[in-house]
Amino acid sequence: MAEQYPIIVLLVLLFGALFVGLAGMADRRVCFPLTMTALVLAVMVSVGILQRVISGGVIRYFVGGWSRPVGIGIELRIDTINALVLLTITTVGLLTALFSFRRVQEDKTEKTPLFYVLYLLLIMGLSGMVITGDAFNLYVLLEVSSLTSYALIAMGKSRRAAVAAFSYIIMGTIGASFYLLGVGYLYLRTGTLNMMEIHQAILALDGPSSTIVVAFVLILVGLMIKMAFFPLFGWLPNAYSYCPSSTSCVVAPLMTKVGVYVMVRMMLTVFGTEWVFENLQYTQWMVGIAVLAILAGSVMALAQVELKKMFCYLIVAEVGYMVGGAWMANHWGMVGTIYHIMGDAFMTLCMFLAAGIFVKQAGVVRIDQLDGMFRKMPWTMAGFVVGALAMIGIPPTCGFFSKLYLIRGGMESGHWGYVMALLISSLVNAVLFFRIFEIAYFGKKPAEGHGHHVDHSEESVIKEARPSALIPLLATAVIIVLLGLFNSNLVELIERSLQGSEVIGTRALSSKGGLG
Amino acid sequence: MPEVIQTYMPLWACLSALFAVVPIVLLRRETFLREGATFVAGFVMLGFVISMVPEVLAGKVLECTLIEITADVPIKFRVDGQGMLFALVASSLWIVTSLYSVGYMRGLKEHSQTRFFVFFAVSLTATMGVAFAGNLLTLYLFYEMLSLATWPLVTHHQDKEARGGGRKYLAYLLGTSVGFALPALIFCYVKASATGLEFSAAGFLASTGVEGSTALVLLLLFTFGFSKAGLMPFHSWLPGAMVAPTPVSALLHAVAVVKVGVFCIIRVFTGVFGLAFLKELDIAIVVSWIAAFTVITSSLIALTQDNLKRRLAFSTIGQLAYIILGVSLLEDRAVIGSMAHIAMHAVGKITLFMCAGAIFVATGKKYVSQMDGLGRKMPLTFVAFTIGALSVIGLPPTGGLISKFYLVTGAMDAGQPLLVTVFLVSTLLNAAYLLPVGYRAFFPRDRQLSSQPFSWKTTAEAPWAAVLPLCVTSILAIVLFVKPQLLLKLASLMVSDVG
Amino acid sequence: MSEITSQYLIDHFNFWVAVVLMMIGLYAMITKNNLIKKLIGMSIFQTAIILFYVSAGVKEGATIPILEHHVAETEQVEAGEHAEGHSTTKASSSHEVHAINPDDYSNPLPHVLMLTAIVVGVATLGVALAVSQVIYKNYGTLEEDEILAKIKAAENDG
Amino acid sequence: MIWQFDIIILIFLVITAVISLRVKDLLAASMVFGTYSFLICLLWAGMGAVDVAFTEATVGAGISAVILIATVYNTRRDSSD
Amino acid sequence: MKWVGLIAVIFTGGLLLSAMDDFPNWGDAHSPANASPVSQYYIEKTIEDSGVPNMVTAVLADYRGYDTMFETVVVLIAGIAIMAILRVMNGVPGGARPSPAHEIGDQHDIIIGTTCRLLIPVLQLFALYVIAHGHHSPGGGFQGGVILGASFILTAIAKGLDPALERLPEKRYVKLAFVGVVIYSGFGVACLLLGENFLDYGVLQVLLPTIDAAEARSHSMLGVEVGVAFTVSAIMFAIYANLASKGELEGGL
Repeated sequence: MAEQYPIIVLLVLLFGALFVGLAGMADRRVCFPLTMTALVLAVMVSVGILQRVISGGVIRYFVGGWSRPVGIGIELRIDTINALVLLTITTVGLLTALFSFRRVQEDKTEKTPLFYVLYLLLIMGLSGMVITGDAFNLYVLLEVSSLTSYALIAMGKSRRAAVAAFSYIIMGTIGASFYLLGVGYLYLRTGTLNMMEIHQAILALDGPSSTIVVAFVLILVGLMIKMAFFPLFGWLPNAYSYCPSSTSCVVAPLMTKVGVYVMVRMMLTVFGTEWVFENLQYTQWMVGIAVLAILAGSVMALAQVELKKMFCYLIVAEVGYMVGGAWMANHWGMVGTIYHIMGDAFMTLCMFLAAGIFVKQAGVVRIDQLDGMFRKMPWTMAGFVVGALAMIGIPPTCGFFSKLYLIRGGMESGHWGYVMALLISSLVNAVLFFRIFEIAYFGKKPAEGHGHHVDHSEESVIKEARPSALIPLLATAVIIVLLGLFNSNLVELIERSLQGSEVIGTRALSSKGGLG
Repeated sequence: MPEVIQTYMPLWACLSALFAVVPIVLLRRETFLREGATFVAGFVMLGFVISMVPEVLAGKVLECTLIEITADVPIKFRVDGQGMLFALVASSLWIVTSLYSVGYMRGLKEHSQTRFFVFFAVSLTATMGVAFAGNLLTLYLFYEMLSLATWPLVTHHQDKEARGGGRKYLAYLLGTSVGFALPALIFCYVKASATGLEFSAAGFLASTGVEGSTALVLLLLFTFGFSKAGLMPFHSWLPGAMVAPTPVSALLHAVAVVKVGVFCIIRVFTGVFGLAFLKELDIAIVVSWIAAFTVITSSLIALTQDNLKRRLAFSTIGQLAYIILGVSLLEDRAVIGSMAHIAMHAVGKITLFMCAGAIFVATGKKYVSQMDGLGRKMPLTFVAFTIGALSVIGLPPTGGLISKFYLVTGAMDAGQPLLVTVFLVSTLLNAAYLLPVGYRAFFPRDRQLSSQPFSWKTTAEAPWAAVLPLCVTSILAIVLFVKPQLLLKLASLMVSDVG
Repeated sequence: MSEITSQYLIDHFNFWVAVVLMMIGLYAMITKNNLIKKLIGMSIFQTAIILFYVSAGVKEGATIPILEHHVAETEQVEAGEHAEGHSTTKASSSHEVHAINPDDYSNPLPHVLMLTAIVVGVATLGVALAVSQVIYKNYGTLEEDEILAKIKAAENDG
Repeated sequence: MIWQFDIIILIFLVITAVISLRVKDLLAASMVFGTYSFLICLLWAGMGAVDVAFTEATVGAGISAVILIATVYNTRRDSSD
Repeated sequence: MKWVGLIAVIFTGGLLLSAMDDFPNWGDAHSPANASPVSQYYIEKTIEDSGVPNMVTAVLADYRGYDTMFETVVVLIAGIAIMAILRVMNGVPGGARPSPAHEIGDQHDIIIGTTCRLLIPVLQLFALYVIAHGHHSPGGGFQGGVILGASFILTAIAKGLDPALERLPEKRYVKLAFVGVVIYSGFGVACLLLGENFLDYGVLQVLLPTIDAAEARSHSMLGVEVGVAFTVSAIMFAIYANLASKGELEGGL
């Protein structure tokens, strides 16, 4: 059974969705347990996959058994990096599902089964994107995840949710179509859709081929729209801030990150870093735009008064981090990017979970409404503080270490502008979050608060979130710290994957060592 | 190489304060037990620290490696003379300050005392972590932790002023550490990750071929990055942070926070670059002059301050710059003087702060100009104040004399007569802003006040819990004059360690 | 006709038109004010991409990718015989008689891919139309500028 | 396939695409869009992609046009562009 | 916006055209795409592998059946999404403004009614033919499913939505849609349970001992096409029903 894990992780989610759809229509109460079962199983299977990959190397799974000649069937290909991202996705899915427990039931009772069907299919689409080894299959799964996320966003109660969803549909379709067109160009020149085969065909091409270059640019632009990279991020803030909390908690951490991951996959496996960095002289440009993305995201975040909007612009900045890191043509930049994909998923999750709790428990939408939150919901704030510290980059959270690796990459490859931008954005994050802390911490001064009798009155006003909301938040906070503490193990895995034969064509990443 | 002992003692010393958080939170209703927990933790920590003293004095180094947190660089604790001296000062003064804060907080019926004690304990953990940090990353980690843990203490009053002070505090500390120290740290990491960024007498940067302007920039990044040291122009958070309750000012802004800053800078000089390597590079003189400038300027500003705590804050800035100046001279005796001054100044300054707090608790007076004749009401406090002042100025019979003596002779060794003058001039200025406080208290200009006969019955001291600690520390200042050997031994250990 | 025209126009005329249609669709998606028009543009964009793919699979003189009946039958018989011999092996063996010439049939792969793309296109269109109906319900219009104006007005009010 | 025929359809395709985007009446636009789908379906049938053509005929010219018209019917028929 | 759009379009168009001279000639049988071993394999071996003359069906349902499964899921998602977005539930009124007066379809014409009565059975029969005959001629689950769905849509157009919903009520079409995907993935899981990879239909011959692997493939393909047709027909009708009635499933066009 173990060799079937790659497909089982998807099937568990798919059948979860189907059963929720069939059984949930009859009895709504089974939706949540079914969803949780499917996600728990998916997490367990992804852990199994990770273990197998670590011990046994790359897993190649040929759907339908069509293994020869390679490319007639669809291949699922899992190396260490995929397995890590897969685990991240399923874990985020599980945590958010738990968080959504009461919310969904209270929001739109009749539509609960529909929500869970879409939710599970979204997680399935994202997981499938990560593990597939076929360029066209990736498009299909991209559409699976896009369509579900359009629907989930449009389910928002806000009047503006539909408008946001519409512009997201337009942008998302342009992005996906560009990707499809890019794959078409690749197919035209290489005659195959299997990622590894495409790579071999590109290596075998005699002389430069403008088709391949255009294909790469198209795929890149398409993914840039999907991951909301500067200057194509206009759709993101509205889409993520007007949707229901339980949607934003899964869409915000995962969609952009998976976009970045697919870009990395394209660079590493499909086109190969040698081709990307040596044939195309885009490094300076891409890092330059990434710097702009970081700065723009940070500055826009400063200007926001709404909590979720602010986080959305921070996502834009974080995407800039990752794209810049990936494009530095540098070992540590790439390692930092991949590590940050995981770290940032949980950081963003933490932010949006906290924001969701604030909205739910206290009706907080704007930052200045947060006063006194430390007293009202100490545990929520504790989780939020951990996430915020990670966003700022305070050790020992994972945010610090990804910045460490990214800055190291920037220094080694001489991208000082990127290093500066990263530091400036850390400072901006510090300003942003301490502004929140300050408001949440001071609140309204207790009128005659003297002596320890205040301690009692403090507790009497506690309006803490329900456990189903609190547990995911605190679990996320713990994961953030654990990712930080065990970052060297993770980085070792990523490095092994990058340097070994798992990911082909990474020789162009300048090796470890002194400043370039 | 000194003998290395693997032990978890430094970790326990560090964590003992953190563990105290649990009983403090659990016992939040039972104030008495809650404060008891604080004391127990303090004594446990001091016990751990003292138990390591004999081994350190014997020239051994205690090490403990936790997890390898990033490629090549682990979280590591390492106890040497330098760290031991600092840990000793911090842990022993914590107990004193705890006692004092009990008196102070209760005297003023402050709110949110549990939170206060929790973050107090966390700060101490961070301070211990800095003292025992075995490499640059660990040092930075605990440095940031300290910044964050002290923020709720600084803003304890939760009013507009506290908010402003807290904002400034974080802006300066985080801004500089993320903006300057972090890039420098990562630069070191890029250059010398193979060495594990471990502090060593020869300096781990020495072998990496950093030189010229790069080295200077790096040194300045570190020096300004650890802006808890209050070197100008990044000093103004310190007076701003004086909005904190006085025990906080006392422990954190006379002992823990600022001393962590200078301690980090000393580590950078002695452990990251290495004194020999710095001499070779010939760049430390830049830092010397920045420090000298800070010494003189801050003393002059202190003269103009009427608010006692602000005056003491500026005095602190000057004294910290002394320490940095001393270490930047790169001479053995100057470095010993610097280390010793950390202790001497801590004892002296904490006395002064506690006196300022005691005066505030008893009379509600904050300004020097209001304190005419107070000496008759609070004789113990003002005697202690005077002793503390003498120690800070560097006059006998206090420990300050000894460290200043080492600093001045170190400056002479370095062949910098101008800097010797700086020391001397600033000593005069110190005297000019500190002595008048005690003088006016005992000999008010207003004849009517001074003509009243003194009697113990008319005294109105602060609660005993506030007065006792300041008496203890003032006596300690005198004891350190008589018996400075332990400190000097620890301080010179590190020089021999260095040399 | 000169060689250049032949190379750029005749040989690639399908691609030319596909690109022109894509650009028409893309332009409509970006600039049209009416949401329905945007969606029509989106559909045109997607069909143009499909046209592009299908054009890539065309072979001069080839027929549709369905085996003619008699060829199919003979093949089937042979395959059946073959399968009897090696009932479990799959397709990898060497088949001596190649009655099928690949050049006679269009490339089936792009067709398969495009079936998927068409279905994805209609799925997206349906969802987008549903969203635009909700927008109409909320704002009473489908013109982008009017919607934005109403949003702004609502923001200024509250 | 006769290439002249091919080219004529392609030219008609562009024309119908432009018309469906320029017509102000959304119902008419939907109709013209249906025509467009039908034309492109012819083209594919000509190119040998019979399955694609079949699907486009049912989905593009059929369902797409119908759901467009259904939406237009439920909202507004006129548009500003 | 116009200018931004124009610049983006010109830039993209230029980019797309810039690679044109690198393209293989139109209709070149030896272009990389057409001459690749993959497409050669499909043309040459389809019959041998499964005995299905229509290569497109074979590739769709067998070689790249994994894609097609998700394609079916996409259709399912579209239906579920439209219901999630638009469907008015809990009896809460939709709050939609009364739509402007329309002429279309207001009266149910006798001519249309009669035509439909004649047409719809033929249409449905044809749909079944298309589904079943996908192996040998153009068509298959998608096309047939759409036609089947279209027959219900035609009912709705001719007689109003309510009669159509009587024949295919909401509960039923939602169930059908899910069951379709269950059928498809069930075939895959059956292969999985019999010890082969997902969707490796060949192994299903053990269930019917009289057939060989190729026949098993052929029959399984028909099976999954039926699953596709279930989902597609149900969802096509669902999309229409929801869009035409603003999610209220009453009245309609």
